[in-house]
Amino acid sequence: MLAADTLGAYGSTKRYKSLERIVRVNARTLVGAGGEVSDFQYIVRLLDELTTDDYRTDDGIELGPKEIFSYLTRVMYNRRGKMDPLWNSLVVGGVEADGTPFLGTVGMIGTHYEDSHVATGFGAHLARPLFRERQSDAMSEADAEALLRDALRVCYYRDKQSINKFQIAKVAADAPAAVGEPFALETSWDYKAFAAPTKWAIGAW
Amino acid sequence: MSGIGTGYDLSATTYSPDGKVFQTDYAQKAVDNSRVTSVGAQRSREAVEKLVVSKLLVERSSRRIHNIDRHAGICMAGLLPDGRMVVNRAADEATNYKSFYGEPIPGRVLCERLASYMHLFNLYWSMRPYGAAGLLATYDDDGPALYLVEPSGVAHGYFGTAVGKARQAVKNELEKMKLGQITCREAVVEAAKILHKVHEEDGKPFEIEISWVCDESGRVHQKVPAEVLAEAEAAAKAALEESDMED
Amino acid sequence: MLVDESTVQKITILSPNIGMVYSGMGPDYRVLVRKARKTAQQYFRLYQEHIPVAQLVREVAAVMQEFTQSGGVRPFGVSLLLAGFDDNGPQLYQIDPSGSYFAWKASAIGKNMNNAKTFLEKRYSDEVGLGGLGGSIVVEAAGCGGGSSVGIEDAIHTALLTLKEGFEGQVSGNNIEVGIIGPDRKFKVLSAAEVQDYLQEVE
Amino acid sequence: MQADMKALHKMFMSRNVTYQHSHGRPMSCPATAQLLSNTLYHRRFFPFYTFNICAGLDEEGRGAVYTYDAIGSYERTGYSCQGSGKDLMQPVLDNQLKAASPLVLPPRNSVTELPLEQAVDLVKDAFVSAGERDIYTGDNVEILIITKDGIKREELELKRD
Amino acid sequence: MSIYTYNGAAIIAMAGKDCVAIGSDLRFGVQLQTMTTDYKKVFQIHDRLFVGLGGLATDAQTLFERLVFRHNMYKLREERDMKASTFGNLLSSMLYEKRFGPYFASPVVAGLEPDGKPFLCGMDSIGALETAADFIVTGTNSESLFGMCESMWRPDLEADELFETLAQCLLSGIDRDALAGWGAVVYVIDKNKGVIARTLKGRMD
Amino acid sequence: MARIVAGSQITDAEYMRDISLGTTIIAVTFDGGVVLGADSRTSSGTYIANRVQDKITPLLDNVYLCRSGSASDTQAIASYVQYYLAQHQAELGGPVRVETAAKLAMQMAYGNKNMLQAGLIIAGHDSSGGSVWAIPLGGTLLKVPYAIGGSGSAYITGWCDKNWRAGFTREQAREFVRAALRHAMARDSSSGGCVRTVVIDSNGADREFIPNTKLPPTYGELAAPA
Amino acid sequence: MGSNGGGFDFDLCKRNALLERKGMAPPKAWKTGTTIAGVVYKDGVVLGADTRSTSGSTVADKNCEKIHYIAPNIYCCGAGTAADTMNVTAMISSSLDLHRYATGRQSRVVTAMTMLKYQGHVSAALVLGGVDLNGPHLFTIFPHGSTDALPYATMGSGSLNAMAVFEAGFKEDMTKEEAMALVAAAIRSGVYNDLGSGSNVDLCIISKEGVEYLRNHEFLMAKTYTRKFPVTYAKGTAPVIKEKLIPLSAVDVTEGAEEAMDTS
Repeated sequence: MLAADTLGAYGSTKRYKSLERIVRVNARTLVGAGGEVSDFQYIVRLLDELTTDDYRTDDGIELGPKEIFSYLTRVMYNRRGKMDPLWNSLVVGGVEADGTPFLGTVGMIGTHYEDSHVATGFGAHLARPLFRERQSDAMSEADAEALLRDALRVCYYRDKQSINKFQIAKVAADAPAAVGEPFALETSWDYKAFAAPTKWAIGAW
Repeated sequence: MSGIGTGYDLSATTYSPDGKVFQTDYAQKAVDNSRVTSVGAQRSREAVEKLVVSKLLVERSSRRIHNIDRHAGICMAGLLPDGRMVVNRAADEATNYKSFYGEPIPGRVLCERLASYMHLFNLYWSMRPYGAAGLLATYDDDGPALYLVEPSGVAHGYFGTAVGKARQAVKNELEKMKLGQITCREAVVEAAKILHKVHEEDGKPFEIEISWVCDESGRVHQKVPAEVLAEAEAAAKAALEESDMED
Repeated sequence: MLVDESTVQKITILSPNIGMVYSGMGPDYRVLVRKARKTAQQYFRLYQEHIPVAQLVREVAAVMQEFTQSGGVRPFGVSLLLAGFDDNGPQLYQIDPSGSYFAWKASAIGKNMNNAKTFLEKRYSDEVGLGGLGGSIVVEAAGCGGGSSVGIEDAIHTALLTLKEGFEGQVSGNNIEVGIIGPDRKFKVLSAAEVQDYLQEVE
Repeated sequence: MQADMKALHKMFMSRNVTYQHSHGRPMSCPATAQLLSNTLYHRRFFPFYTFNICAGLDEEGRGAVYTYDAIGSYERTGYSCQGSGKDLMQPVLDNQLKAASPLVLPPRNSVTELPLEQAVDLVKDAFVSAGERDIYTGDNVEILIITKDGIKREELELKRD
Repeated sequence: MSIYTYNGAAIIAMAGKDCVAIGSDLRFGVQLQTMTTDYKKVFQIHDRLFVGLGGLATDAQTLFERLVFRHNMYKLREERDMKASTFGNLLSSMLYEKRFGPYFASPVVAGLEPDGKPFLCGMDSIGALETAADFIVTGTNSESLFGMCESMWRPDLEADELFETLAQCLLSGIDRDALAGWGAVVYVIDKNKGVIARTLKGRMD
Repeated sequence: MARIVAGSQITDAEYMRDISLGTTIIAVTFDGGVVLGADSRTSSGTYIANRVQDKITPLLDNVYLCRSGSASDTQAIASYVQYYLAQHQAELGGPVRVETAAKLAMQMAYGNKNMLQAGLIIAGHDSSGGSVWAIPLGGTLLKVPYAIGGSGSAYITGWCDKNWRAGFTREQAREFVRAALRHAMARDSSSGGCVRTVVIDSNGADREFIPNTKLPPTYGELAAPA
Repeated sequence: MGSNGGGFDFDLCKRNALLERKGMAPPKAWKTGTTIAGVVYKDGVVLGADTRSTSGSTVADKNCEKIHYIAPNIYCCGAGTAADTMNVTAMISSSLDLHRYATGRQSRVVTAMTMLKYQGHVSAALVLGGVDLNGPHLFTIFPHGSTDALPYATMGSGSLNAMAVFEAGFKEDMTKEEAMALVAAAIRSGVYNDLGSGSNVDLCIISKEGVEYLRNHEFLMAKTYTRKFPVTYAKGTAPVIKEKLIPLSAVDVTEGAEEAMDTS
């Protein structure tokens, strides 16, 4: 299960607000990305070539998340080797042919690892603490989604470049990869202290 | 066709006195004699029947219809290796076009590129023309289309055509059909019927392979789903029994 | 006497473990209090340890001495009694305008300090309790300290009795202030009510 | 750098397979060590950002440890340590495995003769000490014990702060 | 070269049962050249208090002189020796006083409190005080000293055992430090036995 | 004096950088008073240090200040101005004119122009009615019918020009301020959180706090469930 | 007494600048990588901090104190340069002492905050918490001098990790226990996720009734392995060349001589 907001920030301007940052590569694999959108689009084109090849051979065998993950790692690592990195951090999620779930992440300098929870950019600081506490491989889909929503809400609160418009994409052994419709989260701003932070402390800010 | 022994048929760069390029004709011969008869019909569907060379052959393993891109497929008749070369070329054309223009290659353009590619082999003595012809089925913004690309480099769009051994018989059948009106599914059944009918005489076992690209398949070129194929074959066999009883 | 006696505060705290009282000119005293408190803070800032009584007395005395030898200034018109408790136990010091200071077991300064002192000498015995500091509104202050066995109660009684000796008019919780410090090293100024209770005990 | 490290591992896996194809047996430890040295030197002017140690049994089945710098110079030693915690662990190993000072008689050469159990114990203690003081060391230690009858894998948890 | 490695030093202080030990290497060098080999970096303030000063030698010496001055003044005024903890605070204040133009020295204080309890503390160049119950190290290669102490130290070591442990840590730590060595000196302060000073033989390289 | 190099050792980790009020601030006059408005986001780098900051600071009962730019600079200026104005008010024995407060702030900003990064808008109500004074970075002082400031103002300059009309009523002015802030916050990542407004007129100042959830969504956004 | 009474002394600045120009980089001051956090609950404030201070990538102090006393009812957690946080809070604490003596009243949190606002130079990021007559307060003070008033706040390199826990778990008017649990969780989140924070969790609960300073409230993890074959060195293994017993200097305290004094 992957999640991302739908903001394409242009410097400090929230310029494009319906940018799909999670892409369905094939029935078993999803790729999400943060960072430079132009580079990400290039990556999507690469992946399209891969899947079209798959399609053309039409032998019933499709690239699984593990292969795509290793392919993307090589792409990122080699571009870094040429001192012209793709300025992205990628998350690859999917299910293998035998149904076992796969989740991995690749950084712009080629750092890559698999784990039962990953997060890029601000998520690494804000989301992973929550994941470390509450994630378990045996958790139900509903709990997983709730955890993701909490993490997204924290990112929305504290990350300048985020908007309250997110997408969650899922893939499971019994359900082909699908990217959900954008949705908004309920947020809380109505603490009394927020309304008048310095009511009882004249001279403070 | 009697260029044999006249010395005019040794290279694609020599004309016979009556203006023929025998190498090209021979290539076309290769296609005509292939034991594969492929049928394209209703502008966007193709079916092919293959003579089973021997019982030892694993069913469905010898492929005749290949995908080129999501919206385009091609069925090769004639020499198999030559055919594969053409398929690969078609695939490269499709990929290049997409990476350059960012959108799938239109049928027209693909057909034209394939035709000129094959035609190339008819110009130099060091090359022999392709002994294969391709039935190209595509579905793009301009709608579904069916093309036949021949070794000579000639290519035309068709409502329905056939190539290979029983091509003439199949064409006759096709002309009888009102190709414009029938739906995709009906077209599959018709194609199966024709192929069965055509094969009825020599009684050799054969296999048929059908693929389509149409609205029902979401404009994606793919093998006709198993149940549709089975249904079509069953209908075809039934039709044969009736015709046996008639005459 | 229209003075609201409760606002007059002669005993001040210099640092958690040292208190001071004076007799003489109030404003001069205030200056010295401020300087003494600053010195105490500086010492604490440096050593993270509260300033020993002796050191503070030395510093205050030095200041007062300076004002007797520098141009353009007059000496401070106050005598001070400082009581405190540190690693060397309870201590009571007296500082005079000359800057000279001495450690006392018990002492009195102010208008009739002589009879107060003789009174103390009669009353005082080594076993009298820990440092106690009495001050009265009238320019009269008395203090007694030293010894350890008997306890702080006696020290307070002695101090109150000394004050009563030379006090014109009725002593009460408002016109007498008492400041005490014991082994807990926390200098406390007694409230008017507490002083009143001790006065009853002494009657 | 983790990417370089994984790239090296990947490269070695494949080289080992091709080696096996052409030689009919897996690469020996000295051979691997030499290959690592060449690989590192190959990128002399854009080095792999990795700390490297190669360990295994040499042809005669005796323990071998090779230690490297970033661009491939290597030597065979009795013991070695690398990484951000290197300075922390190095003296501990010296102390236990090398004579406190060269003047001590009888001289002890560099190949350590600690029994297996004590060697593992020393390694674990070195890692725990490094974990205490180096902020980049922690979470988990993977220990591989290579003997003639195979490779045994042990794990040791470390503080996760 | 950082200022800290201009001269080179290695100092360790360790606490045991009712005893503390402090030791330093003996090298006085300027960058890579060794000038003398009997330069003690540990000084005695009074018989229950030692201070070790690493870093830039000139600052260390000046600081030591000032410390002795301040301690003597204190003793004259208060007629008692300064408690180890008080001395630590004094040193920290003196360093912080020069916050914007600091001494390049990193001190280690080791001593016994009046009640015999061991006291150890160390600081950075601007007086960030760190008290520890086990050990304090400083020097050009403090990491190797840390490593040694971390694995060798055990609580409640008797005086002799404490000396041996500290000696081993110092010698092995020094061996891995190019700028420190040439033997070492170790002082062991014991509540009842007083102070024993021992000079150690080390590699002279 | 040698440049003090103490700062060089301290790495500029994300949270150590000076806190910036990315900010959108706005003040509008209407007949009978003024309305001030601001967002509530302060950030250091891309991290939101405080999502509910109050950027409209009272200088006097009848004069408020909108702060944008560096948080520490504007807070320092605000406290100085408050201090001098309090003294001035005591001296005058009566209410201080908004213009005076603005002038004072300008002296502060202009006097230290190369050390400060502060965009201020001062607005208030006095005997001469409501007035708005803008003090951009350099310390210029301009009396204006309405003023917008902060990084978010760039996005709503056009919108404000189009929708501003003289002679707003109190409610129209407040609605104008709310809408302007909303659009700025929609596009500027340095502005966000909730909207704070203050209306000042003859009978004093009235504060309003609009939580983020109550702000209707703009183009491309989704309405947040309550 | 201090040479200049607690002020700063700039004598060495010129020399240090010269050394720096010669390429002699100044040594790195100890930083408290740090996760500090504070939360306001129903009748008070809970502050929390980790206990690791680092010098570069090495842990300098495994159990340092980051919650500093300011006043009986005000405490302050510090992140940034270790020496700065320690001394800045001590200076303000001592001036507040003097202030309390002068006013005879309890110090206000706002006063402490205003005094702690340094305009740069000193790199200390503080979370200041306390309870005064106006109730519980929580402020953050950034190195450049800007302050915020918040119901929950975090600072330090682990602030993002801690804030994540706060944003997910904060509720208004929590009980003391809930607040303590939340702050401890936030600090733990910093300890586990941030390299600069580690070791234990200190908590400090301030309410009208008083202060509970729970040093090492949570001792998270001890060493995970102790040696099976500890190395012990018999007496005399170290190569000793010279040994000298330094006698304890006899402490001679001269009794104060009785002097004649005129007590005029």
